[in-house]
Amino acid sequence: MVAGYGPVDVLHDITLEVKDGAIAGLLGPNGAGKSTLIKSISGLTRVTGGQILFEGKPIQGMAPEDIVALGVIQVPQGRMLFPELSVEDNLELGSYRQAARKAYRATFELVEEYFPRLRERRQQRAGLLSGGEQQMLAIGRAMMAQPRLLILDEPSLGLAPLIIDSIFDVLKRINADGITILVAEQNAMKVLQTAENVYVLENGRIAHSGTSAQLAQDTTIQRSYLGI
Amino acid sequence: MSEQASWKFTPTHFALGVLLILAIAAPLAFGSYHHYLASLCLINIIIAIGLNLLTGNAGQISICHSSFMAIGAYGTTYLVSKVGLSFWVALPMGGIIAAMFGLALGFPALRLRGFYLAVVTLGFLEMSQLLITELPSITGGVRGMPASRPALFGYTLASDLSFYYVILAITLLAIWCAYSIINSPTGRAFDAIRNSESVAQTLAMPLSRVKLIAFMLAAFFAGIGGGLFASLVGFIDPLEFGLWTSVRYIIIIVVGGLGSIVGSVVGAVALTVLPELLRDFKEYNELVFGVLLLAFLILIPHGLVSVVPRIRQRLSGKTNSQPAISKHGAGV
Amino acid sequence: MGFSDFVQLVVAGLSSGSIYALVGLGLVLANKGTGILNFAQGELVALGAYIALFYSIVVGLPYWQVFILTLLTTAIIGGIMERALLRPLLGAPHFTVVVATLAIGLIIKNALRISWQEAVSTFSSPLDHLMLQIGGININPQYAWITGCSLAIMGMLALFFRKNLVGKAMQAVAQNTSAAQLMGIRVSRIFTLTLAVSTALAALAGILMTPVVGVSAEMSNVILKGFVAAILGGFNSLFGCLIGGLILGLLEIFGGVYFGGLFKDITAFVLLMFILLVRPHGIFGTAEARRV
Amino acid sequence: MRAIRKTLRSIVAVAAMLSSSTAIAAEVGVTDDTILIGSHGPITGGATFLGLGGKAGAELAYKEINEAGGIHGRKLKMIFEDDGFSPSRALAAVKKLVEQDKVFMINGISGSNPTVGTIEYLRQAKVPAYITIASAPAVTNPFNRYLFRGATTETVRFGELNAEFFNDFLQVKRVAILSGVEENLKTEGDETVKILNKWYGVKPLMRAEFKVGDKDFTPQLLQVKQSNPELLFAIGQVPEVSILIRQARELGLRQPIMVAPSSVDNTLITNLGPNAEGLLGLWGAGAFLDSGNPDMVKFREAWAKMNPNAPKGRPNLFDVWGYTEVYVIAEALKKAGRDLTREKFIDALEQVKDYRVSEIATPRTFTNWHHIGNLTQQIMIVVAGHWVPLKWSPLRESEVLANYKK
Repeated sequence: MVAGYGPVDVLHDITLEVKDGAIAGLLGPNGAGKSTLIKSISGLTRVTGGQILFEGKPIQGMAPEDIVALGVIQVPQGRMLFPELSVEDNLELGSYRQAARKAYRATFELVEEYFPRLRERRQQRAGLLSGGEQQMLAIGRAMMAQPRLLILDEPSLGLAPLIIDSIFDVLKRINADGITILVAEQNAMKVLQTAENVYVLENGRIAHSGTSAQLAQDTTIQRSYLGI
Repeated sequence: MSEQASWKFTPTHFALGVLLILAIAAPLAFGSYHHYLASLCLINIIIAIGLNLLTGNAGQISICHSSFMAIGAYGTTYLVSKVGLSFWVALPMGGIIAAMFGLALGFPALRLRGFYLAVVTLGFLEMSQLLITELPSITGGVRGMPASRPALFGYTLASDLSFYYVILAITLLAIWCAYSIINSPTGRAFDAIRNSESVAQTLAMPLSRVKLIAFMLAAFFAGIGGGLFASLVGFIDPLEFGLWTSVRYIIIIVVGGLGSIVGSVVGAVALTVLPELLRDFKEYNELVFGVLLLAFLILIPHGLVSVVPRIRQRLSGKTNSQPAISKHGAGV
Repeated sequence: MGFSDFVQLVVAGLSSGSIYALVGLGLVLANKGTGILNFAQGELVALGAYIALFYSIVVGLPYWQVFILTLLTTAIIGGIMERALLRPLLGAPHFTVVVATLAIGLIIKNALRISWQEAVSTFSSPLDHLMLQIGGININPQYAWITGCSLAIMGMLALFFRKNLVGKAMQAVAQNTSAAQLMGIRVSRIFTLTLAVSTALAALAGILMTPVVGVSAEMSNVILKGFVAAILGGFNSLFGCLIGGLILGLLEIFGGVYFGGLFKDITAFVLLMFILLVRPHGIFGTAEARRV
Repeated sequence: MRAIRKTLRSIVAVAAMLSSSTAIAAEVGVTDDTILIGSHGPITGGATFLGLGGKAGAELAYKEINEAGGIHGRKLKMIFEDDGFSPSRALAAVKKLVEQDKVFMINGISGSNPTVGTIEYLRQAKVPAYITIASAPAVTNPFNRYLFRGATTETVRFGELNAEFFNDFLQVKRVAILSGVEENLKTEGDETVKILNKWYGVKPLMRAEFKVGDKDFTPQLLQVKQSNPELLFAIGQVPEVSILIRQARELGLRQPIMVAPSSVDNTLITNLGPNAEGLLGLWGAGAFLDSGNPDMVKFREAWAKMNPNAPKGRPNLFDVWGYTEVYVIAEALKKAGRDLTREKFIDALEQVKDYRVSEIATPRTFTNWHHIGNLTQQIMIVVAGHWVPLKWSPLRESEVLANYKK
C-alpha cells in the first residue's frame, strides 16, 4: 500500500495484518507515518496505490462514512472531541452510524461502565474535561459506534502514566469483549505489554514485525524504543 | 525570480518586452475611447497592486480600498484646484494623505483579524462616504467635483493619448516599486505574517510595523490611482468610491491571482475590459458578468496566474492528491 | 423625549435588531458549518422576499401558506446552491470562495431586478393597517410580530441544535469536520443541510421585513447589518448573534435620535469599532472564533 | 530627446489625420437613410428605474417616428449604452458612442452626475447633446452651445416652485424638510431652503437626511414631531418615502405631507394604501399616468403593446420623458432640413418654441441664449387613490433664466 498527501508519498510498500479478535500494535517514532497509515484506513487520506482489506473486502477509496458503516472506528490522535457539546452529546454522536443507533441505550450503559468518570461528567462540555477524561470520552465515543475494528492513534499522548495504565486496562477489557483492536503508539512498553502482534514503522516502511514476545527480545528494538 | 548576478535574456523577458512595445505602440492605432479604457486599465492595475500587497502578500482583509482611492482622488483634486499646487506635487501628496489614513487604519488591524478586521474597514468606508457627502466645501458633496488634466513641459495633457503615456510611465514605476518591495525583507515579512503570525513574531522586524507598512503601502497605491482616476475622468462623485468599487478590486486580485504582481495586472486588465465587451448584453450585462465570474472561479480557483504552471504540470504528468474532504476555504 | 416615544423607539429598534440577528445567524451558521463566508446572504434575503411576493401575488396564497412555502422553497434553493455551485469549490482558497459568493449574489440580484422591475412592491399580511394602542402608545403590531417570530424561530433552532441528533451532527461538523466524519456523519449532506437552513433564515428575514419596508432588490444591503450583528455577538454563537442584533438595532435607532438620522449607521460602526478594540472577539466571542 | 519628440509628434499628426479624414464627406452619424443617435443611462445597478423607463419610452417614440416615415426620408436609430449611474462609466459609454459608433448626437437618459461627467468631453468634441433627465445646474450652467436640457428642470426651479407653493397656496411657514443624501434629493431640499429664505424670509423648522436603503425613519420623524410643523416635505425615492410616510402616520403625525417629483408615482399609492390620501407633489409632465386624457390613453396603449410583459407601475414618469423628448429631438431634426449637420441641428433646436408632442408633455422652448427647455411643473394631490392636478400655477418669475440674460 502507498499513501500520502500531495505529490510526496509518506508511506511505501506497507503490509500489515490485524487478526480477528486480536490486539495489534503499531510502533514507530514521530513522523514515521503511523497517523497517515491510520487515516488511510479510515478514508481520511486518499490512497494512491495498493489494497486495504477489511474482512476480505477492499475498502480503499471508500468514503470515511462508508468505512465507519462497516464497523471500522477510529479514535483519532488528539482526541478530536466536539468541545462545545456535552459528554452525553459526544457519546450520542458516537452512535450516529445506523447499525449502532438502535442499541444506543445499552452501549451507553456499557461505556459508562468502562469509564465511570464519564457518568459523573455527563452534562459537562467536552472541552472542559481533563486530558485523561477526554481520552476516555474519545474511546467511549468510538465504542458507541459498536466497532468491529477499533483503531487508536496515540491514545497515551500527553497523559500521566497512571492514566495510561488505566486506559490500556480498559482496552484489554474491550478486546476481551470481542473487539479487534489496532493501536498506534510511541509508548513501546505499553504496546509490547498489550498487543499480540506488533509492527514497527520507520520512514514510511515496516522495519520490523512479529509477536510482542519476539520483538521485546530484539536488541535493536530494545535500544531504540525501550531505552534499554 | 530572485536577483541574479549574471543577467540572461529569457523567454519571460522577451514576452515582457513585446508587451511593453505593444503598450506603447498599439494605442496609436486606436481612438480616444480606447485610450480612455486603456488608461482605466492602468489605473486599476496600480490600485490592484496595492490591494494585492496588503491582501495577497500580507494576508490582511480590507474592504475600504475604494476609500483610499477616494482620499487620493479628492486630495489631489483639492490640492490642484483649491490650493493651486501643480498636479505633479499634488498627486504624490494625495498618495501620502491616503497612506496616512492607511496608517491610522492599520492600528486596529494590529489587534484584529479576519471578519473583525473586515467589519472595521467597512466602518471606515461608511465614514469616508459620509465625510465626502457632508463636506461639500472641500469635496463638492453629492454634486461631485470637476477635476482637470495636468500639464507636462507646458503641454496640457488634454488628449487621452498623451495622458495615457503618462499613466503608463507611472504604472511601470508602480510595478517596479511593488516588485522591489516583494523581494525586499519587508516583502518576505509580509509573506511570513500571512502564513503564520506566530512564526512572524520571530522575525527581525516587529510584527506591528510590518502590518502598518502593508496598510500604508496599499493606501498609497490606491491614493495615486485615485488621483490619476480623477484627472482622467475629469469628474468625481462619492458614488464612484462605494462598497462595490472595493469589491471590484477584491475580484480583480482573486481572478488574477493573490500575492502576484502579474496577477494584479492581468486581473485588472481582464476586469476592466470584460464589462466593455459585455455591453451588448444591455441590462443583462451584470448578470452575464456574474455567471462568467462564478464559472471562472469554479474552473480556475487559484486565479489566472495559476494557469501556466498548471498546464506545465499537466504536461509533465504529475497529479495532486488532497485530503478527502475538508471545509471550504482551506489552503489559503 | 417622552415615555411613549421611548417605547416606540425600543419597539422599532428591537424589530430591526431581530432582522439583523436573523441575517447574522444565517452568516454564522454557514460559516461555522461549512467554512463559507456567504456574501450572497443579503441577496438571499431579497430572494426570499421576492419568492414570497410571487406566492402571494401571482399564485394568490394567504400569508401563512406563503410563509411556510417560501421557507421550504428557499431551503431547497440553498441546498441546490451548495451542491451545484459551492461544492466544486471545496478546497479552493478562502478568497476564491468569498468572491464566488459575491458572484452568486450579483447573479441573484440582477435576475430579480430584470424579472421584477418595480421600484417597490409589497404583499399583504394579516396585520396590515392595524395599530395597537397600549396606554396611549401606538405600536405597530407588525413590529411585535417581527420580533416575536424571529425569537420563536431562533428558539426552535436552539432546540433543534440541543435535542435533535441531526442538529447535533451539524454542530459536530462545525466543531471538528474530520472527527464528525469518523463518527460516520455524511459531512457533505450536513453541508447541504446547513446551507439550506441558513438560506431559509435569510428568506425568513425577507418575509418578515416585507410588510414594513416593501420588496426591492436593494433589500440585500441588510447583509452589512447582519455582519455587524454577528461580529458584535462574537461570530460563533446563536445567542451572541441574537444579542448582537438586538443591541445593534437599538443602538442605531437611539444613535439616530441623538446624532441625526444620517449618522445612524456611523454611530453603530463607531461603537462596534470601540467594542472590538476593547474586546477583539466581540461581546460573546472567544479566541477560537478566529478563522480566515 | 529632440528626435524622439519629433517622431512622436509626427506619429500623432498622422493619427490625427487618419481619425479626422473619415468625417469630411458627410456629417458624422448621418447617412442617406439613417440618423444615429447615441443614448446612455443606468440599466444595471441601483438606479435602473431611471434608465429602463427612459429607454423604453425613447424606443417607443423612435418606432412611431420611423413607422411614420422618419425625418426627411431618414430613419432614426438609437444605440443605447449602460452607464450603471457612474460618471466614469458614462464617459466611457459616451466616448464609445461618439468615436466607435460615430453617432450624430447624444440623447442622455441618465441622472445628474453621470451626465455632468460627460459635459466637458461633449463640448470639446462639439457633439450636440440633448439631456432628458438630469437636473443638476451644471448641465446648462454656464451656457454651452452643445448642451440642452429637456424634460426636467434644474433643481433651483424645484426650490422656487416648492417655496412659492408653500407660501402662496398652502400659506404655511412652519415647514419640516427630510431628504435623501443623493444628489438630486439633497439639492432639492437645499434649494428649497435657500429660496424659502430668500423670497419669504422663512427658515424651515428642521432639516434632516436619510440614505437610500434606510428602513427606519423613527429618529428623523421624532425630530419632526418635536418641531411640530404645519407641513412635512419628504424628498426621496419611492421605496424610502413609502416607509417614511407610513411611519409618520404611525407616530401620529397628521400634518399634510408633500413629496418630491421622484416619488409622484402610482407605486407610492400602491405601497401606502389609505395613507396616501392628501399627499402633495410636483409632476414634471402633462396629463398624469392613469388619467383618462385621450393622449395619455393613446400613449399607455402604445407603450403596453410594445412592452407586453411590463412590470406593474409602468409606464412611469421616465417612460413619458424618454418618449416626449425624442419627439423634441425629431422636431428639431425636421426643422434642420435634409441637409443635416450638427451645427444646423443646434440652430434648429434653438428655434423650438412651445413644442410638445401631445398633452402628455409640457411645452419645450429653447433660445440661443439659454438651453433650459422647461420650467413648468404641476402640483398634484392624491384623491381617492389617484394623483390629480391641483388648480394652482406660480405667479413669480423664475430667477433661473436671469443668469443667462446679458
